[in-house]
Amino acid sequence: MLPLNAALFLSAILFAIGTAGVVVRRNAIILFMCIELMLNAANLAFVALSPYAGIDGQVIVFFVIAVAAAEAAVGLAIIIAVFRHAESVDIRNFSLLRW
Amino acid sequence: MDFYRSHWVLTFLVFAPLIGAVVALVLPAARARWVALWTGVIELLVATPLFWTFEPVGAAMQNEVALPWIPNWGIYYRLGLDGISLFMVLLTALLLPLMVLGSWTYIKDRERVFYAMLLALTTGVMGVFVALDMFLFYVFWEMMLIPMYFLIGVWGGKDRIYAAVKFFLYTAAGSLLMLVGILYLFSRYQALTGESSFAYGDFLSLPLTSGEQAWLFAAFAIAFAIKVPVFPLHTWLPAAHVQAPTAGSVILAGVLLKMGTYGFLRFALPLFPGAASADTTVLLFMVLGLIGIIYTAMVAAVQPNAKRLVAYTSVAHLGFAVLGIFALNVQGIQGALILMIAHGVSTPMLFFLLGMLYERTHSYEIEDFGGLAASIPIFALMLVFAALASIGLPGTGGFVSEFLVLIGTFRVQPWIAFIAASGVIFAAFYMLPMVQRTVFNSLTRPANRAIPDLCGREIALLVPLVAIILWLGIYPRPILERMEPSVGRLIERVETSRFVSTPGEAVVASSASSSDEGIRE
Amino acid sequence: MTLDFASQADYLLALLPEIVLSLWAMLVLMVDVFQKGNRVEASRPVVAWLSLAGLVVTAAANGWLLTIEEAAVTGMVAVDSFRVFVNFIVLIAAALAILISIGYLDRRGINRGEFYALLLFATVGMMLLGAARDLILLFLALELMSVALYVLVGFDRRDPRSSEGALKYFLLGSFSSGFLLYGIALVFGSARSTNLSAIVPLLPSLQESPMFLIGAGLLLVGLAFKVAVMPFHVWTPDAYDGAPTPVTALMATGVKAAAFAAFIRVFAVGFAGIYNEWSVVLSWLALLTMFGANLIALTQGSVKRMLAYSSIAHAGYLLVAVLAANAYGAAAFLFYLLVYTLMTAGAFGIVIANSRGANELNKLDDYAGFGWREPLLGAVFSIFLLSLAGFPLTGGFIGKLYILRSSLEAGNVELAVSLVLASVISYFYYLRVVVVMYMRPAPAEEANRTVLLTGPGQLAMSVSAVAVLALFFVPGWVLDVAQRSVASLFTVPGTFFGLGP
Amino acid sequence: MILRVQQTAETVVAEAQAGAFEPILLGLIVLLPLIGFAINGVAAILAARTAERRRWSSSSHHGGSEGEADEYSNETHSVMDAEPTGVVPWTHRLPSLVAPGVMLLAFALAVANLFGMMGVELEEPIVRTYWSWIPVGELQVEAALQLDQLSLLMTLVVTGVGALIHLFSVGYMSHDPGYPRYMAYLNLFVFFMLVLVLGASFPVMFVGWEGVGLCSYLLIGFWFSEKANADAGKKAFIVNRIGDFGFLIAMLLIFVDLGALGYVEVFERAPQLDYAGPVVTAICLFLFLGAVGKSAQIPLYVWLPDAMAGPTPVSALIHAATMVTAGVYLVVRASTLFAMAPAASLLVALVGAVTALFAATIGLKQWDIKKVLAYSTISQLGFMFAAVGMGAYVAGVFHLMTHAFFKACLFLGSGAVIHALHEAMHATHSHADAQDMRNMGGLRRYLPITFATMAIATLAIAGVAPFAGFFSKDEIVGAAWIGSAGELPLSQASLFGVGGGTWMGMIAILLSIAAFLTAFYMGRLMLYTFFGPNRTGEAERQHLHEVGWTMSVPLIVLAVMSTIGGFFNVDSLVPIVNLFSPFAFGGDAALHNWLHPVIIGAEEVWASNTAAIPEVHHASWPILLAILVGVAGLVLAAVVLKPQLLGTPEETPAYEGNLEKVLYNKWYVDELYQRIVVRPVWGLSRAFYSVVDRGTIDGIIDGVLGRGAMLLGLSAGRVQTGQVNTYAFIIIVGVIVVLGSIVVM
Repeated sequence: MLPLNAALFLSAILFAIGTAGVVVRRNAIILFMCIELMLNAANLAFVALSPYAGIDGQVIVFFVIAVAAAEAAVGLAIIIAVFRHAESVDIRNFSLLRW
Repeated sequence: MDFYRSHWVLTFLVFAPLIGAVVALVLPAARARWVALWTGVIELLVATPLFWTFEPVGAAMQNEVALPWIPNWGIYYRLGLDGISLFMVLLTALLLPLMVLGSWTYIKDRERVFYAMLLALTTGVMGVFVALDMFLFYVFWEMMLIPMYFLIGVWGGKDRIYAAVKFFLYTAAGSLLMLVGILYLFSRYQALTGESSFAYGDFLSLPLTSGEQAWLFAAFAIAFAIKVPVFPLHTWLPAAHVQAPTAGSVILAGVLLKMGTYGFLRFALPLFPGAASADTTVLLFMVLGLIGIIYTAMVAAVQPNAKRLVAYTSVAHLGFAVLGIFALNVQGIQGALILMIAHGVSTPMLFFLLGMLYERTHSYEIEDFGGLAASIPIFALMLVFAALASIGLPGTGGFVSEFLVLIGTFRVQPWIAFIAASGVIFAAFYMLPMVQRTVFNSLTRPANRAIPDLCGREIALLVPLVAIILWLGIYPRPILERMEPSVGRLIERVETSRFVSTPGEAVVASSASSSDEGIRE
Repeated sequence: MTLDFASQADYLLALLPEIVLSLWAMLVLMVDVFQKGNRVEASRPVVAWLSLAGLVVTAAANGWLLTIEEAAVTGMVAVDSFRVFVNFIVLIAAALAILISIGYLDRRGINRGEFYALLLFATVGMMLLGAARDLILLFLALELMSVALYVLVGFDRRDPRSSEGALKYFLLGSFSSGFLLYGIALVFGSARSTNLSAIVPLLPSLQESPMFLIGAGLLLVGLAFKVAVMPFHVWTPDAYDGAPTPVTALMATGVKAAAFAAFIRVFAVGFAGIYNEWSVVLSWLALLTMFGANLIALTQGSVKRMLAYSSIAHAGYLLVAVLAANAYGAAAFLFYLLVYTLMTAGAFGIVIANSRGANELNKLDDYAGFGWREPLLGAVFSIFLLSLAGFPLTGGFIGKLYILRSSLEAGNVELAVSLVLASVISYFYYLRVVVVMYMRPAPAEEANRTVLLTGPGQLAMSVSAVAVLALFFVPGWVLDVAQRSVASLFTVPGTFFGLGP
Repeated sequence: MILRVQQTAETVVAEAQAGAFEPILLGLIVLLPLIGFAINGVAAILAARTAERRRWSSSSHHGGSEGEADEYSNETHSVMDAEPTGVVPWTHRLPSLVAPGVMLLAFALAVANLFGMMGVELEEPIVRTYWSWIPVGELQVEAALQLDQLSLLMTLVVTGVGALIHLFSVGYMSHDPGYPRYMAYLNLFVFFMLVLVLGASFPVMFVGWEGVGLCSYLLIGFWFSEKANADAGKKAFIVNRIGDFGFLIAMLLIFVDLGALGYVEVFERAPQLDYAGPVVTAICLFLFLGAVGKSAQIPLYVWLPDAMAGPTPVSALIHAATMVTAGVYLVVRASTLFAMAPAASLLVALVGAVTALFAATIGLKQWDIKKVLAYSTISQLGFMFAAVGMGAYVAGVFHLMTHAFFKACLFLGSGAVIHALHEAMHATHSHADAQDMRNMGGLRRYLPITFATMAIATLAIAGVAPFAGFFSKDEIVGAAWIGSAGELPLSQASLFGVGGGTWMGMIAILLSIAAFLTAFYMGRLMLYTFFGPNRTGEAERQHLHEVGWTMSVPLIVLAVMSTIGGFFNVDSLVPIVNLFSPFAFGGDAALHNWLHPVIIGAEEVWASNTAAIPEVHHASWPILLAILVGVAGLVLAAVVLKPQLLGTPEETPAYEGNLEKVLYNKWYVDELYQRIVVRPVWGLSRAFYSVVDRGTIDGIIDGVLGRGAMLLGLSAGRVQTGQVNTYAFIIIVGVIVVLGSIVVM
């Protein structure tokens, strides 16, 4: 069995990668994927922690997966809507709203 | 009469204009000025008997009331009248009908809103002078900003928006700090007694350390100093005056500025006597008042715009008031009070006259005039009179007040009084050239020959002012004796704590002395 | 009636308002589907009225909650008067949003029944958010609310601004959800529970645990994002600006109210034991928010965007109440939220009234002469603006006063003074709208512009304005209710902030 | 006005001591001119309301409108602006009756009081309190009048000379459109002047003090349409205000140090102060500053010559006979205080003497007949101050009185001359200056009465025995000589380290030279005006004629008074002067005896603070010297000056040589003041406005705070780039900060 620290470390790494991705990537879909990465990092943490903190952790993961699915549905729809206007999903093109 | 023994007279005076404002808004535009005039006349008629029903004996607040408003916060509808507020109330009531008359033909558009604003403004001002609940006071204090803001901003001159916003922001900025101060007092009171109260009388008995006093005094003093206005905080005033319509200038100079000096006398001094009578405070305000007297007089002298000139003279005059207040003796403070009244009639008279001139010539620039005594002699007569009253010629209220202030100041700070007295020279230095270039010299502008002299309405609105100016100058005693008990109590309060206060130690500000019984119902 | 949550059925009762509203939202969806054969045509107004009726029914159910109490404060769902109060605010916000959207959606060609259904779902999310005493419920409520809102923001998919706003809101919103969730995970890991009432007793031991503190910090970030505290506000102006205005109104009022309620529950009540740890940074965030938002609002040329920044600034004021972390603070917070909801929704209503056709442009200059052209709406707008500025005669003043009072009570004199100074800045831009409305002459071609707010909308605005005034003149009752509503809040064991005298 | 007589206890006491004397309608004396003012004022307003408009409409076809009038001197207006024909409206007829009428009544009342007071030995002043004026705490100022020997004397002068001048004005001004206004101002002036002299306390006196200044201002600028006139009025007012500032400070000092402002209390308590101490010296110096302003002494004399812009009767009344002497009155009134402050007194005397000489030199080279008289007035006032400064209070008052007679006579005479010239020039539409002596000459043939009266007055002012000026001036110069011999109390004092005796010797010399110059320039005035060929012009000469009775009667009366006025105070102890004892009115040194109760306070102060004064030795040589300089001046003028060689202003330049240029330009004092005072003050004021008010204060508020907040907002708003990456980055930064701070805490 993996030690807890290793699992948590992995989850932290994943979370950081996701965060960094949101900051540096330009493609809306990739951004969304990075966010999914963050959520799943959290899921990993929940799962890893559940032996110590209780079985709730594993239940929570299912909730999160469901939420992520809903988000994905809505998010992809929004990205499509945006794509219709700009013929692009590069977020650098979207700055009608600023200042 | 019971009416004059109870709070109803004050309640009436405060809210009658508001009702008038609503009526003016509802009726057709052509009626608005009549509604306003009648409201003003009734207001004046109701207010006038106060002069006699007010009992000059004893220092107690009169016509007091305390009705619960927001009881869970200890907020009450508390009104009261004493010798300090009495004359401010009378002055406000006097100016209201005159302002309506002064705007009679001046205001040609949106009359309904104009007169409604004017009346609402009067409500606010009245309220400030009679409120004895700090919350109520603050509400009135702020509430009057809005109508004034509209008066300047809608019916003002070219740069009206700049002036209106400047006026609003200055005043609001100052008063918000005061609000924190009020709340601080409130929470101190609550911590001490476990009860919620905003009552002025309750706050008077709060023991405050000298550090607290200093900060709270600063918070209050800044709010009032802006309103007065005291020297470096005065620049909103000329801007507002120049742009405001006549009635706006009149009420601004007549009573709004007095709210500042009134605030010092009613709140800043008695609530924080230790801080107010500290040597540095006194010296600071005296020096600022002094700068106001000399510096603004000089600045006034070079103004090409007659209204701006008069606006600066207001600063100079109120510099005397500040001097008198911080002399903290009976001559100084009574002098300041008389000055508030005297300035409250002489400067409005000047503004009325300039407004009348503006209606005829559409200009406030001095160089557009000259020789008007030949074409409109009665106007010239009135202007010369008002100017002389403004520079404090003996026989007018200005002299009595300045003389008292100087005596009061001289007793504590001879050198400051000495320099301040040179204000009489500077007063002539700014006022006479303006008068000369307006009504004397040769009549060079052909357009100015054909203008009509003052009409009956205009004369009728000036004559009461003339009469009051002379009355103040010749027989001020009835006024002085009505003020004296209240002023005496104020001074006693300040004096006792001046010697009690030591750094870092809580000062029970003379709550034990019998002198407070009057305020704390 | 007492709930002990031992039986699962009690949860049904505890969640009655949310359940009612969820069902009603589905009903709305159905009715919309069945009222028209062809999906292209616009929904009838009846859908809007039906949604409103749903809100009324929910409100009734919500009121009924007052009659029941919990056996212990350990349930996942809080059943207390605080929640009831917050729910009412959320419902009012939703109702106002619906009222101002009548007619507006038609004009933009987006009058679809889903709009109302989504709006109601979002409302359910908000209500749950105010009720959550468990971090997972909090997360779910937040997501329920957010997902519905992502759609609503981008509801006008033909408008690039709307879509763009939705994209940004979505990306950043789920980004912040990630932080929140990770925070929950860490808290869960260190406290072995996600239930606040279970965490509170452990706080003294958790004080030293970096894992817990980091978790709490991430929670703080997640909530700060939703209430739009600087610097986590970056999405706010864009999303508010891009969203259809009724949605903006809902986001600025209901969302903020619900998220702040959660903030209070989690931090002021739950994590009160580590007050010293989070209060300092939150104070700085409050300062940054008050000054930063007000300063930026100064420079805005669009009224809608200006109001967006204004709502950020108000988040700063509300933080001051949260930071007071005492009963006064919570009561002040509730009272302020109520006033804030009325005046902010009202202000956005006027923005709708004065918008030009389908064009959402809302430049300051477009308001020239508005006050004289539309005396009623002008006056109403002035009342809202003055209330936003915290001027006497309006409920905003009492609210601000209450916050100041609670802040002074808690000894946060510096925060109180800062709040006041920040308000001075805000005076300028609120007043500027009044200036333009009354003191600048309207361009000649504007003379015949009509107001794009239907009768119900106008009525709602007027009632809100009267309510804002009433909250100044007769606030006693509401103050009482607010004070009583927070009474139960601080009975959680382990909190050391009891009710004041 | 309420004339409730509230008799204070003091009044009762005073009356008990006063024996049977009861002031007769004291209040009415003051009130009468005020009533006159009210009536004339109403007439003026009504006249203005009806007539002014008509005048403007008619002036367009009235041949010469303003452009033409501007070339005339100030006086032109009285003629030019008159209604050419038509019925005189009632508003112009009524003042002719009312104005002189109230003055005559007031004079009659004053005389009645005089007789009443002569009947009793009045040691204490009678104070009548009418109402409590400014009662605040310890400060109790009553609206009270005080009747004593000095105030009664002043009242007599004011009402007597005033009545004559009012009468003269009826003839002089009745054709002016502003006639009722003029009379109203004149009445108002007399009212304030009476308040000044009768007031029972310093503040009440100050009312009159500023009031007369106001009337002076209004009357100087009476023909306001010309900027020069209005300027002159303004200058008078502002310069006077500098003096008033001194008066004000003196009052503050008196109140703070003595606790009262009423004369009776102040002079009772004054001896409590340190003799020659800083306080009393400061009080006296500030009082003197007030006096300097009002009485046109160095350095504040500059307004008086300009004040000649007013109508000539005004110059006679205000700027010669009454108002300008108020400073002298003040010093005499406060003699107890001045006696306490010997150094200040000496300074008073010195300033007076220097002014006397200085003004006399300027008078030598003026061509404007009124300017000569104006400088003469300044010079004579200098004599008075020299007298009261040396402690010779009665001499000062004596000269004040005689000066009122002869200077009023001279001014009115000059007015008659100007009036005659005006009418002549008006008839021929000449534009020549009617006040320039170069346009006169030989007028004695055309204006015989005027000539005779003015000649008498000239003899009087030159100090030729037995005319009035001889006695009064002699007494002053005599006092200076006596003082230089160490026989005055002030001889023991010192100023700037120099003894009083020495100073008084210098003063005597200065005054003697001044007296000599006085005689010379007066002789010059008479020669150029009345002798030699007539330079008015052929056509104009036809129109020259003597003035009407309303103008000549006052002249004659004043000439008579100038002749016999000296006999009110003939001191039998003084050699030569005592030759006139048989003619003296009211016994030996009547004025001395009369005024003795007023200055007794000063004498008591001296008695207790200075060494015993040796017996006064009156030598005869100073008297002879005085007579000599007077006569010599006149003779020299007659010998040196050649009126027959004088030409019109076009032919004769105003000055030749540098000395004359400097004298003609009045030593360039006006220019100096302009440069070192007026312009810097204006410049500073402008700088204050633009640099401090606009630049600094508004700069900080609008620029730094206002624009600064805007810029701050703009730059803060720059983070809102619209880019999701940026936003995410900002959030990350926020997260790091929050986490860091929470963990660190």
